[in-house]
Amino acid sequence: MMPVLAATLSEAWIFYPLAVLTLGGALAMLVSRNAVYAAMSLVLTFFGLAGLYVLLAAELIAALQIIVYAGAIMVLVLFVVMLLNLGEDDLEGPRLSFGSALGSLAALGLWCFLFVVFQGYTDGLPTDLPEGFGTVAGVGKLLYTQFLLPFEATSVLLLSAMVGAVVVAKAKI
Amino acid sequence: MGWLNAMDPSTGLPQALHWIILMPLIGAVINGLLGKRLGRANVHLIACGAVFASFAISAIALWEVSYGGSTRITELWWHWFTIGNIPVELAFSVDRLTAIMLCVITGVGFLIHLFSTEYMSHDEGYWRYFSYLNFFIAMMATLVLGSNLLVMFVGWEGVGLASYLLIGFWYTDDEKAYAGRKAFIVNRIGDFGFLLGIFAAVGLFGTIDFAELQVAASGLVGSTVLEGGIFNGWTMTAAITLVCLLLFIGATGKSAQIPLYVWLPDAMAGPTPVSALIHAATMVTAGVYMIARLSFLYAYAPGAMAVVALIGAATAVFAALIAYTQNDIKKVLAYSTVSQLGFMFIGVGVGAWWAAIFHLVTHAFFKACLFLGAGSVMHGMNDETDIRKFGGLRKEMWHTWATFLIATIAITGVLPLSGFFSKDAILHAAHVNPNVWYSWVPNTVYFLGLFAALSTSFYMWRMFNLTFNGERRGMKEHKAHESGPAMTGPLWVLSGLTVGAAAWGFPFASGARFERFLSGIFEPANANLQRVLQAGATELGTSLPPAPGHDLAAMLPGYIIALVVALIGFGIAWYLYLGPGKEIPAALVARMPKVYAAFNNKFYVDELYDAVIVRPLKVSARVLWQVVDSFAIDKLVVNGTAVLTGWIAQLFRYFQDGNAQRYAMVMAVSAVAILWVFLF
Amino acid sequence: MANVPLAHYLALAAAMFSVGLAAVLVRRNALVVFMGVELMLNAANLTILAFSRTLGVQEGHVIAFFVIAVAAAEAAIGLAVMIAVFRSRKTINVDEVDALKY
Amino acid sequence: MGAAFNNLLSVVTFLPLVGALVMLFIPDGKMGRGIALWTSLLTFVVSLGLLAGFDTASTAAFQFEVNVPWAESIGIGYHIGIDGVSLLLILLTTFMMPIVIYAAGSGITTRIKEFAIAILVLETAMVGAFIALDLVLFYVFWELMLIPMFLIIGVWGSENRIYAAVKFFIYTMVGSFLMLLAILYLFWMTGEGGGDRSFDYLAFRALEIAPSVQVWLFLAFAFAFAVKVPMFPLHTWLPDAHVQAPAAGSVVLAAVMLKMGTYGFYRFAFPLFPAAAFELRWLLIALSVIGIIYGSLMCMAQRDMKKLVAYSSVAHLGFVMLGLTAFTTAGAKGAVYQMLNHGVSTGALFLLIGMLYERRHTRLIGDYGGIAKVIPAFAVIWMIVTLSSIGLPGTNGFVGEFLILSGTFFSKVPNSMVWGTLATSGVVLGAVYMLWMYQRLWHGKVLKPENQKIQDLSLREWMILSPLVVLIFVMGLFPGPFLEIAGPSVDRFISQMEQHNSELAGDPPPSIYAGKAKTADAGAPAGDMAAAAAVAPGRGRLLDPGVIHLDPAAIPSNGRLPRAVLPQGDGDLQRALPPPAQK
Repeated sequence: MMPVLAATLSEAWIFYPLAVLTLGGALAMLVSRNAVYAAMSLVLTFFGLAGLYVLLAAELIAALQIIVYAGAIMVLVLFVVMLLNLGEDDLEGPRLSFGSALGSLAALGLWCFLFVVFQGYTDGLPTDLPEGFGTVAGVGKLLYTQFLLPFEATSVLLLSAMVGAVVVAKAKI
Repeated sequence: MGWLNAMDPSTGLPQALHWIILMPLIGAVINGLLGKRLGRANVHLIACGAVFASFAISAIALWEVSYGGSTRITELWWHWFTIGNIPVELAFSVDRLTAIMLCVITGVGFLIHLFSTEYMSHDEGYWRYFSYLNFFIAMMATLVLGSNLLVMFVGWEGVGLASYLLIGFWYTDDEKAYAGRKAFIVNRIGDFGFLLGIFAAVGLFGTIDFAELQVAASGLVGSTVLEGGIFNGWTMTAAITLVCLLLFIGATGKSAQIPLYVWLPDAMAGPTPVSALIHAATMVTAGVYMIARLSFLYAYAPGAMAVVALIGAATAVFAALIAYTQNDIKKVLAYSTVSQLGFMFIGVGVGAWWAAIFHLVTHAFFKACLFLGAGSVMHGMNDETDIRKFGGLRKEMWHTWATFLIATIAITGVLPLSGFFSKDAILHAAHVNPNVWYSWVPNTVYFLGLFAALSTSFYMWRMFNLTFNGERRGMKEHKAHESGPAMTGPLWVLSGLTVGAAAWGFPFASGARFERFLSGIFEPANANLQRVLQAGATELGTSLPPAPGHDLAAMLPGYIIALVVALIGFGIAWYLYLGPGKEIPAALVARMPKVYAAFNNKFYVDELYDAVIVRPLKVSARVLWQVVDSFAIDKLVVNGTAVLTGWIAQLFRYFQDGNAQRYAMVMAVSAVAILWVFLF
Repeated sequence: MANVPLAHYLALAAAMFSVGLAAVLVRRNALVVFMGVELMLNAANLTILAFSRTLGVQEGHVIAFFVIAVAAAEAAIGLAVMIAVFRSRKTINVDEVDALKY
Repeated sequence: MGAAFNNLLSVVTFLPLVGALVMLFIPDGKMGRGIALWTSLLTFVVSLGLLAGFDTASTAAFQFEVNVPWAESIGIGYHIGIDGVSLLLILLTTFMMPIVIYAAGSGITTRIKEFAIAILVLETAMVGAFIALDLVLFYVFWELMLIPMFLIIGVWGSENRIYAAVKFFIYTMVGSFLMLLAILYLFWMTGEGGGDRSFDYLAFRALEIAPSVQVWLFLAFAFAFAVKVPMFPLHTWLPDAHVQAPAAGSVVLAAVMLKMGTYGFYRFAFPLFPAAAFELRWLLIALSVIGIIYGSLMCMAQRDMKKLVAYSSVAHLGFVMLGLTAFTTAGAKGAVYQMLNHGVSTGALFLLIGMLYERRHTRLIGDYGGIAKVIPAFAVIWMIVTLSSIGLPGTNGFVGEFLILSGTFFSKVPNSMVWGTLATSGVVLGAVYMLWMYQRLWHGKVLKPENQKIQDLSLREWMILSPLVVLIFVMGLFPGPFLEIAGPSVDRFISQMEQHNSELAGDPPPSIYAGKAKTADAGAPAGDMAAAAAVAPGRGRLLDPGVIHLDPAAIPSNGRLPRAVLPQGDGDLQRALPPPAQK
């Protein structure tokens, strides 16, 4: 019976700050006029998420989140930003046009609906979890047994993505 | 002993008739294919030999039907095809009418081949010329030999083609090529009528075979109302009249009668012997032959006969008038041919079938003689045709002069040459012909005929005088040379025939020999005619005049009148062109230039046709093409459809402008909308 | 002890998703659009993990894992495409890259 | 019909396709041309086997019939078979194809292999359309035909080829879609009795369709076929296609493809919907006659000889349609014959134009003139073909036109005489435009210096043309065998039309006999009446060829007719002439 972090100290104290951090980062990304700032704020969001994952007892995913997103992807994004040298004010923020208005409206509406839908799940999270839940060992066992084929497929996917990226991005082969 | 049977005409001919056609046809093919390499001598040897061979067979046939006792020799060559259930056979038959025609065609044809050997000797298209000429003989023989309407039509169109080829013989000259085309197309218009006539005849009698037609058309009653078929509800007379008139359209085309005569004068673009053979002696008489062949039908259609006679008379006068002022020796002869053909149609129109055929034969002789004489003159005057430049040629070309004189006497109808008898037999018949329905027709025709005779006499003597008498007016330095024997020979033979033929025309107590010779052919026609006239008389409550006599006594008054007329014409011509009145023509021309121009320009008939038919046709074609075809149908309807489709496509195009964000927007909004629907 | 209800996790995820969507719909710069997509993916991940935590099943983690992998691949290709596009068009504004063929 | 023959039809049809497949494995064009030529020749030889095996006397609707289920579940069968008409058209196709391919040797210089493949596929498609007795099968071949032709025009054509090719393709497509709808409708109807549905031709023919429905279905079919023919308002694709297509394409188009339309009418549109056909015959006849005259007028306005000949095709096929729609045996036979004639004559004409084009690279009539002096042999052949196309007796054109016109004249169509007369005027117009073109091309002086040094026909061109020229005369003088092959089929076609529309029954009897019967004229001499009697029963006799005398028994070999038959005043003949010579 492993102790869940949530159980040890009050979950709420951790959740709400993280939620604010995450959402704040996201919104900053949405409105920022500077590509680098946008990327950075997104990194912020990702860290927040990682924290939430930990709250959700998903250590492995949390780790991957840090490594892959904050580590790899966002760095890649930053490289691209440099490559295209999009500096200060290079990307004008959300304009007030019919399109943007409609878009934001749609997004808002979507959130409202989802919110309404999720109203029902009021009960708290169960505190007792099976042994090794969400640990590298636990998830790894699943990955290498039940989900072996998709796992391998993923490797192929990544390989082809890599090749594709090289082919597409390269000026001439 | 097959060969012995073949020797006996009565058994041999029924297998040999097709050789009359095949001989010249083979000659034509050989000369056409190999002529270039054969060399002149062989070419005309083959050509003349072929024609002479078919002449020999024709002569045997003539002898057989005259003395051998056969009345009709028939050969079925092969079965061609079948119309519905009516067989069309390539079949030939010879009776006395056919035999006469055959002998004229092949005989005169042979003479003209002979003539051509010298006349055309300097032309590099020598072999082509003889190939065409042989082809013509073959087709003409087919025309007269055919034992049904369709075989006749084969020849009918075949000679048209031959004359097209020969008129346009010197095709590098656009004028001549055009003349050939004009001839073919005008003939085609006639053939159009002929075709319809065949259809109508088939629809009426259910056969195209002459013998069967003759039987089917025997003992008919004009007032009968027909049942069934395409003539449902017509009276017999109406139906037969239609058939006859349609066929007559064909005749007007082939025999150059109003309104389709226009091609013949232009046809003089061909070599002169061709004009002699095709456009004077043989082909142009095809129409007359056709009507004579179907006389038993025409007898039932007094209306049609009246039309034929009137058209003939009108043509005779009209052409004669035009001939007054023509200065081209061949043009004069051409118009005189048209005019003489008019006489023949008068003959068949008033029921004097034999006389028409007789005139056909004599005309073949003297007009061929005249044309060849003209050819000989041109030969001597290096191809000059303007009679105003001639004059006094008698001394230089004695043979030509003599033969030309004989022929001229014959055509102008002066005793005692054949032309006189043949023409007056026609006029006499016109005079005495009792057409109970159209009683005004015969005398109208008669007087028109007399006037035409007068004119003929005038313009022929005018031409003769201008050409042979008096002093040379143009080309003074040029010494005309008399043609060689190959040309003068035929001239003499033809003039001899012109003289001799008179013996057939002399009115003995029992009618002229020629009339009796052909009486067997025209007996059914006369029987039908009598029946029709009788019916008409009883219907109109009149009575038929007594049958006119054929003997000299009956003919004498007519003879005297005709003779006087001919002499008047001669007198005027002598007075104006040899006698004291030399200046009068010029004076007349100066006095009324408009009239002269009208005469000289053939009364602007060609121009009229051009303005009324040819040009409108071309213009309408162009307009139809540009407006209806290119614009209305193609642009508006066809491409219009395509354009419309394009527009519609344009509208839908905006939904896919490639802006991914807009797609996403649409997707998101619709997703929200869907959620809305599902949630509330 | 105060326990955060699942609803809040989900609400948060929904909010993040909406923000991502807004980024995709509103921003013209392909990079930001791309980031929006990433955000949406993460929102999805959050939902998945929250539920798997609730139900106590680990398969959710596996799915999240795959999502991350796909996201990585997508990032690689997407950014490469952006570079290529920029090279040919001198812009990565999505509404200017609207020729369906080049 | 021996079992040996049963698959001959399929062999003839698919042999060219096999050739095309072989072609896929060979490298270069030269070889491809050879393969194509030999394949088509072989096909022709094999198709002669059909001729040998075909039983003209048999009244069986279809011969060489093969009927194997293909897609049973939806009632599609591989049902093939031919009657006389399709046999003739197949022979025409297989006969023309080697000539076309051989002729294309000089005209087609690029992508020879692809061309050879296209043309072989085309042959299979065309023959297939002639043999198909299952509507789906027919439709497949019918559409398959379009693709190679589309390519031939679009790839090897002249300057404006794409427009022409697309126009040709879409034009024909639109038509065939309507037909497809009609076919599907019929397919559903076959199920109505409760039995299982089928696309079979015979099943369709067995249907009892209400006239009101027939009209619509007929129109759908007629539209598809009328475009192909092409009939008057739907003809505008033809000039473009012909002008732009390479010589070989034009020849195939004119010689065979246009016959698809008329054949479609003969095989499908009329027999499937007899009532509708009868209902709308006035329309078809009017359009055909308009086509004849209008097409001829168009020809007079053309400067481009290919366009001229294209429009002349409109006129000629107007004749064919007229003959079919007259619903008389004469007319229908003539129509079938005219299909062959048009194939031979117009095919030859397009070949000649192609040869002239290769010499001077212009199709404008005005660019020539007087060249008969330069290339006489060429001129002669051209003249022969021209004459055959204006239907001069002795050439093939005449027989067809005459049969069609007489058939129209006697048909039961209201005021047939008027239609017949109008159509006959087309004969005159034909002479006008063809000879006019001939004069503009060949007569007069040679004005353009480049025309001075044109080559006359080469041996190769002689080999291409001579079979056609020979055929022109053979078909003109001995139409018997051809018409015999078509005979029973045509009679069946007519009788079928007649039994559905009683008004048509029987070719009209020549009315004279009705007249004679009604009024036995006392005035007529006995001989005449006797002879008339001899003729009246003889109507049946006239059916069998080879007799022309009134009463065979009465005619001795020398062809003298008995006195009774030909009334002759021989009495006074003897008086008029010396007594007969001794024999």
